[in-house]
Amino acid sequence: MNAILTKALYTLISLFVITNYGLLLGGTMARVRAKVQGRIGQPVWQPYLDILKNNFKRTGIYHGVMFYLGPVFRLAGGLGTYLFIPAVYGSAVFSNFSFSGDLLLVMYFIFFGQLGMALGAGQSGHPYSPLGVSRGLAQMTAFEVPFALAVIAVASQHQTLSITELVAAQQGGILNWVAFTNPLAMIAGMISFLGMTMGNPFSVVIAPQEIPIGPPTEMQSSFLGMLQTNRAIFQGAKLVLFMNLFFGGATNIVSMVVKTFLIYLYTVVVGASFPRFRTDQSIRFFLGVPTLIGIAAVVIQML
Amino acid sequence: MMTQIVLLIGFLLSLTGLWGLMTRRDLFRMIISFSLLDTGVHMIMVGIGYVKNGTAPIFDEALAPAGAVEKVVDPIPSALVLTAIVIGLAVTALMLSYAVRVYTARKSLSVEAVKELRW
Amino acid sequence: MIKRLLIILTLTAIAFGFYPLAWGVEDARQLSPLAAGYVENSVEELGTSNVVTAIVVSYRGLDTLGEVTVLFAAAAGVTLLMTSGNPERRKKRAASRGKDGKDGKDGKDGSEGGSDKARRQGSELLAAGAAFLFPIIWLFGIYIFIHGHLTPGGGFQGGVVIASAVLLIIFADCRQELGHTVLQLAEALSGAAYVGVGLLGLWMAAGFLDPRFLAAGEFGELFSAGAIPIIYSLIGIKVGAELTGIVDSLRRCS
Amino acid sequence: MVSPMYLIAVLLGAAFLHPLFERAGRSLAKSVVLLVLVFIAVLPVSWLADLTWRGMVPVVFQTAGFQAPVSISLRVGVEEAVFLIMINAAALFGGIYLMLRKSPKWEGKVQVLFLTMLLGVNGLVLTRDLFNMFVFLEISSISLYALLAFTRSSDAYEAGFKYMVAGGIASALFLIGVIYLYRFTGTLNLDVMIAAGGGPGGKAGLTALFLLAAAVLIELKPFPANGWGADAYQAADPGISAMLSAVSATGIFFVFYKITPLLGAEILRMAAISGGITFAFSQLLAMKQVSVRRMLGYSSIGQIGLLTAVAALAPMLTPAFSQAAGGSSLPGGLVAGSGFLGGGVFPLLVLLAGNHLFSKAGLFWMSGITGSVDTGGLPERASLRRSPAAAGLQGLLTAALAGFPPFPAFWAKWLLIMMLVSTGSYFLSAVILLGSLIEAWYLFRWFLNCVKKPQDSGNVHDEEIPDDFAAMEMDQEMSQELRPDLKSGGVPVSGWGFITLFAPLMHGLILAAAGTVLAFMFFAGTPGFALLLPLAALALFTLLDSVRVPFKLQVFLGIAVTAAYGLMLLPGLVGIRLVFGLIFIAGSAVQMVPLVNRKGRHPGLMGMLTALVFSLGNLLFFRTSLEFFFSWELMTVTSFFLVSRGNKASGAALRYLVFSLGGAFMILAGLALSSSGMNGGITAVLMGLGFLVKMGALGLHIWLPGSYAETDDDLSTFFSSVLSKAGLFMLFMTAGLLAQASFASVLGWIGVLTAFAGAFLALFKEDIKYTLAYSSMGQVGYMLLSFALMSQLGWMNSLYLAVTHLLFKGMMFAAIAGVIYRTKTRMMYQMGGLISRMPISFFTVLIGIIALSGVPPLVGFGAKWMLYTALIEKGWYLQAGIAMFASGVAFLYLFRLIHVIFLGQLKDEHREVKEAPLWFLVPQFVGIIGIMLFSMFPDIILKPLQTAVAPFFSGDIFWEGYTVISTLGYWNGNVVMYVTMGVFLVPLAWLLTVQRRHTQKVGQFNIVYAAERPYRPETTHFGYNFFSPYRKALGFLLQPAAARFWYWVGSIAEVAGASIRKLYSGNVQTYSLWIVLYVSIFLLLLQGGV
Repeated sequence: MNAILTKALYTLISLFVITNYGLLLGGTMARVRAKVQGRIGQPVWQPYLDILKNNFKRTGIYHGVMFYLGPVFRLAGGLGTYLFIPAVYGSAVFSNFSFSGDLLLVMYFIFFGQLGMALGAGQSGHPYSPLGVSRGLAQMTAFEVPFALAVIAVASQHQTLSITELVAAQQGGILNWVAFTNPLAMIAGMISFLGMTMGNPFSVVIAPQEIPIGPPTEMQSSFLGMLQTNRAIFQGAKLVLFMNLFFGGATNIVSMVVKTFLIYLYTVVVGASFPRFRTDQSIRFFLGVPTLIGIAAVVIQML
Repeated sequence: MMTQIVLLIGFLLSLTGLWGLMTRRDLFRMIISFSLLDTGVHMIMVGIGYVKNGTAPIFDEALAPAGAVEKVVDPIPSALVLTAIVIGLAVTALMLSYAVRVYTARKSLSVEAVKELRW
Repeated sequence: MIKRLLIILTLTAIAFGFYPLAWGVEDARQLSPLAAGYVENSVEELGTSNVVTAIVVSYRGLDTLGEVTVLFAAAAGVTLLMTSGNPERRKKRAASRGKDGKDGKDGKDGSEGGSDKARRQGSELLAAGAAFLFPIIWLFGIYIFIHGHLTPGGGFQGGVVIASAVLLIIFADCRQELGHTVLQLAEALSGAAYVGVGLLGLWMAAGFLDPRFLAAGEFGELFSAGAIPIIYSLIGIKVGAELTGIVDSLRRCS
Repeated sequence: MVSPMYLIAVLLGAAFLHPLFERAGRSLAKSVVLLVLVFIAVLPVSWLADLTWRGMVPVVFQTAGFQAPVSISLRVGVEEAVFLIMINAAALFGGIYLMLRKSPKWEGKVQVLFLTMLLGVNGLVLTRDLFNMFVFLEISSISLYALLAFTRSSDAYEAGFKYMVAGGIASALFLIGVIYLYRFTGTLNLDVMIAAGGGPGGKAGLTALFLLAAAVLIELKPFPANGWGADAYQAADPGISAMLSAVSATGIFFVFYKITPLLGAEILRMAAISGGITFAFSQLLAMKQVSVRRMLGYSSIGQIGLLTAVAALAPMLTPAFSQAAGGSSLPGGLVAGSGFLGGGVFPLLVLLAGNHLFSKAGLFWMSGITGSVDTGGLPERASLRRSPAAAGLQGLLTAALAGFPPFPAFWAKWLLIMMLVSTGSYFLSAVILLGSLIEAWYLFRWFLNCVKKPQDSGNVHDEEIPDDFAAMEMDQEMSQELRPDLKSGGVPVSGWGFITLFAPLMHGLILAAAGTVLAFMFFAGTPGFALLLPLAALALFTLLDSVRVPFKLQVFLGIAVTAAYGLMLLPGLVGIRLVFGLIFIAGSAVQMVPLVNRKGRHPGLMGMLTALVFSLGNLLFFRTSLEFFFSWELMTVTSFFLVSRGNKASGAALRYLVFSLGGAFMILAGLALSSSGMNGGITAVLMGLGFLVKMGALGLHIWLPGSYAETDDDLSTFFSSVLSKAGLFMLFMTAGLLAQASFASVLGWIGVLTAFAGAFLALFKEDIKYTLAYSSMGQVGYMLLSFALMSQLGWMNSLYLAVTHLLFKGMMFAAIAGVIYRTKTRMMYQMGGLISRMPISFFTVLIGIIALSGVPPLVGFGAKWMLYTALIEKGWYLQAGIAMFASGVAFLYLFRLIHVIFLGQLKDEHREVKEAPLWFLVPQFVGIIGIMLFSMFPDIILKPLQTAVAPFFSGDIFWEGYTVISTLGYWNGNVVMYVTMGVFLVPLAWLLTVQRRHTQKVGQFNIVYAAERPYRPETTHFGYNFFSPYRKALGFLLQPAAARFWYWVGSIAEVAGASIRKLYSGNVQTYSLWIVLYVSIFLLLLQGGV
């Protein structure tokens, strides 16, 4: 009983941290992007404002049960993904529920939120929502390939699928990081990470600049707020995952913040400096060079 | 010697019949060739039955039952050829009526007229 | 032309194949034991002076029965082919044949076959000769088949002779009407009787078609050799009737 | 014993006196003829009785009271009796057929000739005298020549003339041969010659013998000297063609069988070669035929050729037979049987000849009754559908002719292949199998064209998308009008009196009875005749159909008997067999429930279905290879008939049949090889390929989509979720054979590629059933991949997938069937927004796709986890990568499936749609419960599977509470479930609290739509060509390479057939040229001493 309570407490702490970190990170990066484009940009705490505004909006409309549950699914997906990853190596507080499943569980749990969101968007009856969904899913399957190959390479390199053990195997010196012991896997993984974050050049899914296209088209009020919350947490989860996979994880909060910040910065830089792909272009891109790199990484492990 | 001559003629006759069967365009001529073939076969049968200077196996003043064995030709082929001839006759009759029928149906006796069914 | 060449090649090939048969057989010096057995025993076994007859009618009687059947089937086939299925049309044809004129060809019964060039009627001479010869030929035919066990000839030869007489009549007058009923009766009854005789042999003598259920009689007499003369007569009647039927159904009158 | 003379006397007497009878009255004549036919059919039976039970020895009857060879003798032995029974039975029913028919009338000379023909054939069978043989041959031939003119068509006259020319040449050869044989041996009696040690020696003697044999062979219509035969079959009246094929051909074949002891080894070898060639080429020729009767004729010619070959090979096969009969490959039953039939190759000949005789005659009659002249189908868009009796009968006869169990040809095929392979004549076996495959192809093509619906184009192998929305309405109308359960019942409306079916019906019954008896003989050893249960079920339900028991009752009964069968069978099983037993039987029983919803009558449906399930079940406890093959073929044929019931399924059904049969033949070859002690790689390859065909592995899959999708909606689920596992099961059973590493890796690659191809092809389908079909293909690919891993986790996963796939695919098919049933369309983009109308179905599909796509926390993830763990353990990294890609693609089409059907805009015509009927929901509930249970407590399924594979693989995974731990990772389904619930419920609670009363539900069109309101759902619902970017990016992968390849193979065969046909110019002189050529070539070869 006691153990369960403590676990619940730890979980809350961990979630609280990752949420705020995600939000702040989002705000910061928005500013960075603005700077790159020569604008002043929004305040760092803008994401908080948006979420509060949306949640306290007076009127809200919904199109049906799935529409109602869509954001819930989405957020559950984000939370779950995060909760199955050990955020900080060796810390009881941030180890989350990583004991209940390994890397494969995390990889497949990412789908959970995607599916729920897609369903919700679908019931809205707005043609743009499924349009965005079809683009997003199509792109996802594409970047999953190099990512999967990278994961396989790493797993076979360390003969384990447990994230904790992967991190453990990378301890002791920067040279033990997969990034250096298995650079090809890292490259493949990081390229697919670009797709995963849906920034440029793979941002056609939610097309931020134009009239709203994509899954969130019909979302408003607290539904939208929930999505924004999830975006923060999910972003954080993905960052932590990649940090654990390729960059030796983190032994304390600070190193985690630094590493994830850098990883995110990399995506923003790429996004700021490249135009946008059409969906079919991005599919071909991911199934091209990155996949070859991933295969190379795997083949090396085979030899 | 006798046998061989008869046999040769018989075989020649049969081959002639076959030749006609395969080359004549007129149905009735084909039938005639067919009876040639038959006749050839019958000659062969008779020729097989021949025994050196033997006579017909019918007892009368000239041929006493006793010791006839040395003097007569083989009666069996004669019996068989009798049957064969009658059967050939029957077949020919039927063939002819078929030819007539084909003529009434196709208004032609050329073998080219009976090429509807093929492949 | 290619085909012609192929035919020639094929025929030469088969001639080559036949060669050993044609040339490889010398004259026989003596009879085969089976034949010798026939020649020696036929007299006391069957009492026929014509060994061939003995073989045809008795020893290999089954062949002869089958032979009759072949002829019978052929006759039936010719009738089937030559007469259109339904009887009333046949009657119509008979009627039309009765009187003169071109209405002999009717319907699809095929009687117009060859009728485009009208055939000449038999001449007076032919008609008279036929009328005169007809009974004589018949008599001769009957003689041939009842003496089949004594002299050359037999049922088939006799039957053919009889049919030829009918043919002569038809030559003389194509529209000569034949008694179909008589023909049919003769054909059916003689055939059935033949089978019956065969069964008698099975019951009263040693086996199916065994002619010895009648006394062998005096060698060389007309009424001898058991049932052989009877069988041959039946055959003669049947063959005569069947051939007549064939001739009848094959004729095409203008 | 009654003397055969009576047989002759009665036939002749009736024939001679017939005119008098007809004068007395047609009916009298007819009844006399019937009496005679009955008599001659009964007499041989009494002989057989005397010879077997009374234990008499074969009797030689003398004629004219003299002993052979002085006189002609007839022999009555078992051989003669058996053949005469078959021939005269066929003749009797042939007479009845002709009598029952309206026109042309069967009377007068036709009856006479019928009798004389029978006399001839009977004499042929009985006589022992060569010249007498000639006489009888002529009797039968001349009667047949005349009978050909029965139809009085000009074609008939032409055919008759050709036939006569050919026959004349043959008899000339026969005479020459006989007379020379007399010259050389001094006798005409067969027995004497044989006693003297076969035919005479020397070149001349050999030639004489050959001429005799050649004459008989020509009468048997060898290739290429058989054009006249085909013409006769085509032109003659069906009744006469039947007699030609059944009576005359069989009789003449018996003559050949009789004289085989005379013919030396050389001539026999030539006869065998000629027979084999004839068999193969006739099948090729038949394939291209348009005229049904010509096709059947070629088939007959081929079958007779096969018989000839077997009879000629008798000296070679007999020792093999005895060895095989003693050996393991044949159960004791047959040894007894063979003794009963006279032993040697003879029983084989009886099986082949009898099967061909009865089935072929029956088919000729059917073609006459149904008026089917063109192989393309029936005139004026009629369909045998409307007369189930006729359709069933034709199906039965066709199956018998194609050699499906339990019909005699099946056993014959088995024995023949076993013996040929054991004697090492592989080439001939291959030829025979190929020929039989082609034969089945064209026979069933004809059958399908007869039973297909008029609007079935016959080549539907892929989705057919209506042109536009206007076409949609029409499409709905059509589907509505087509659907049997919407039509006012499928009440059979037979265009002809049922009585006319009597003759073929009798033949069907004879064949079925013979088959059953044979099955009893072959399976005499096995405990209980459970193997025959499928047939029993078929018979039972056919009976129920014939007494018009309501269909709903039948379904309940079917479920009941299936359950009973399961209770009887399952307790006896353990391990893997038990797992599959549950899948096959329990799964089927549950999925039968939706059938209750059908209205009207569906003759044959439940019978075939239960038979299918039982034969699947019988696969589980086979011990000998014969038992396995029996059930396998039974499963194939029953499932084929189920597919062929579909509205547009004829084309797909044909593909299904051809591929399944091809696979079965490979398996048969493999079994034969292994039973002859060759357990090399070739055996494994053959059998593996056979099973892969059934699983629809990539490259062999082109039959799969059509036959899964075009089947009736409530039947598809059996194929997808149950039947596709049969191949997998057999792979497990024969794993020992395939265990070599090379095979395993090849299988693995095939599996993963199949998985990818299935998912990828499903991606672009608009037709929901094709989507599901390809999806099943992909899933089976995963099973194959996991199986190929040959590791504990792999096998566990394969079984796990098999079970879970049954659950979710079964329930998804049920839900989709319900949707189609309500919306009357299969095009997804024509649906949409159905969640509001059919919430339960939506929920089922939701659970289904979550489970199928492997998203945690449902069962699907367990499969993925085990799969990748096992793959990485094994070191198959690339396969793992492709598998992940495939599962991603699967996720795409699954989302598209649920979205386009249930979400988005509801169509106007669907506003009143109701939830699917309860009967469709039952299996869905079962599936959901199962999935939830297994997801919550994975161990209750995983642990049994672990024990199931325990005998094969030692454990390298172990348990810690609910956590299953492998060498690489771990997974605790239980906790994952709780966590997921938590992270789901907390936000939900939050949302419910923050959503205050101002939140309202809005209407369908109330959306932000570029500032204007859409007014048509069709224009607003994004569903068509959903993943166009994917098509743009990877569309080039959609090339139907496999289909093209197989089409190419098929066209090769057809081209071959077409080119051979050129030999048959139709010119009688060419025909006679071929005959003479045939003779001369063999003659020269012979004299050349080849």
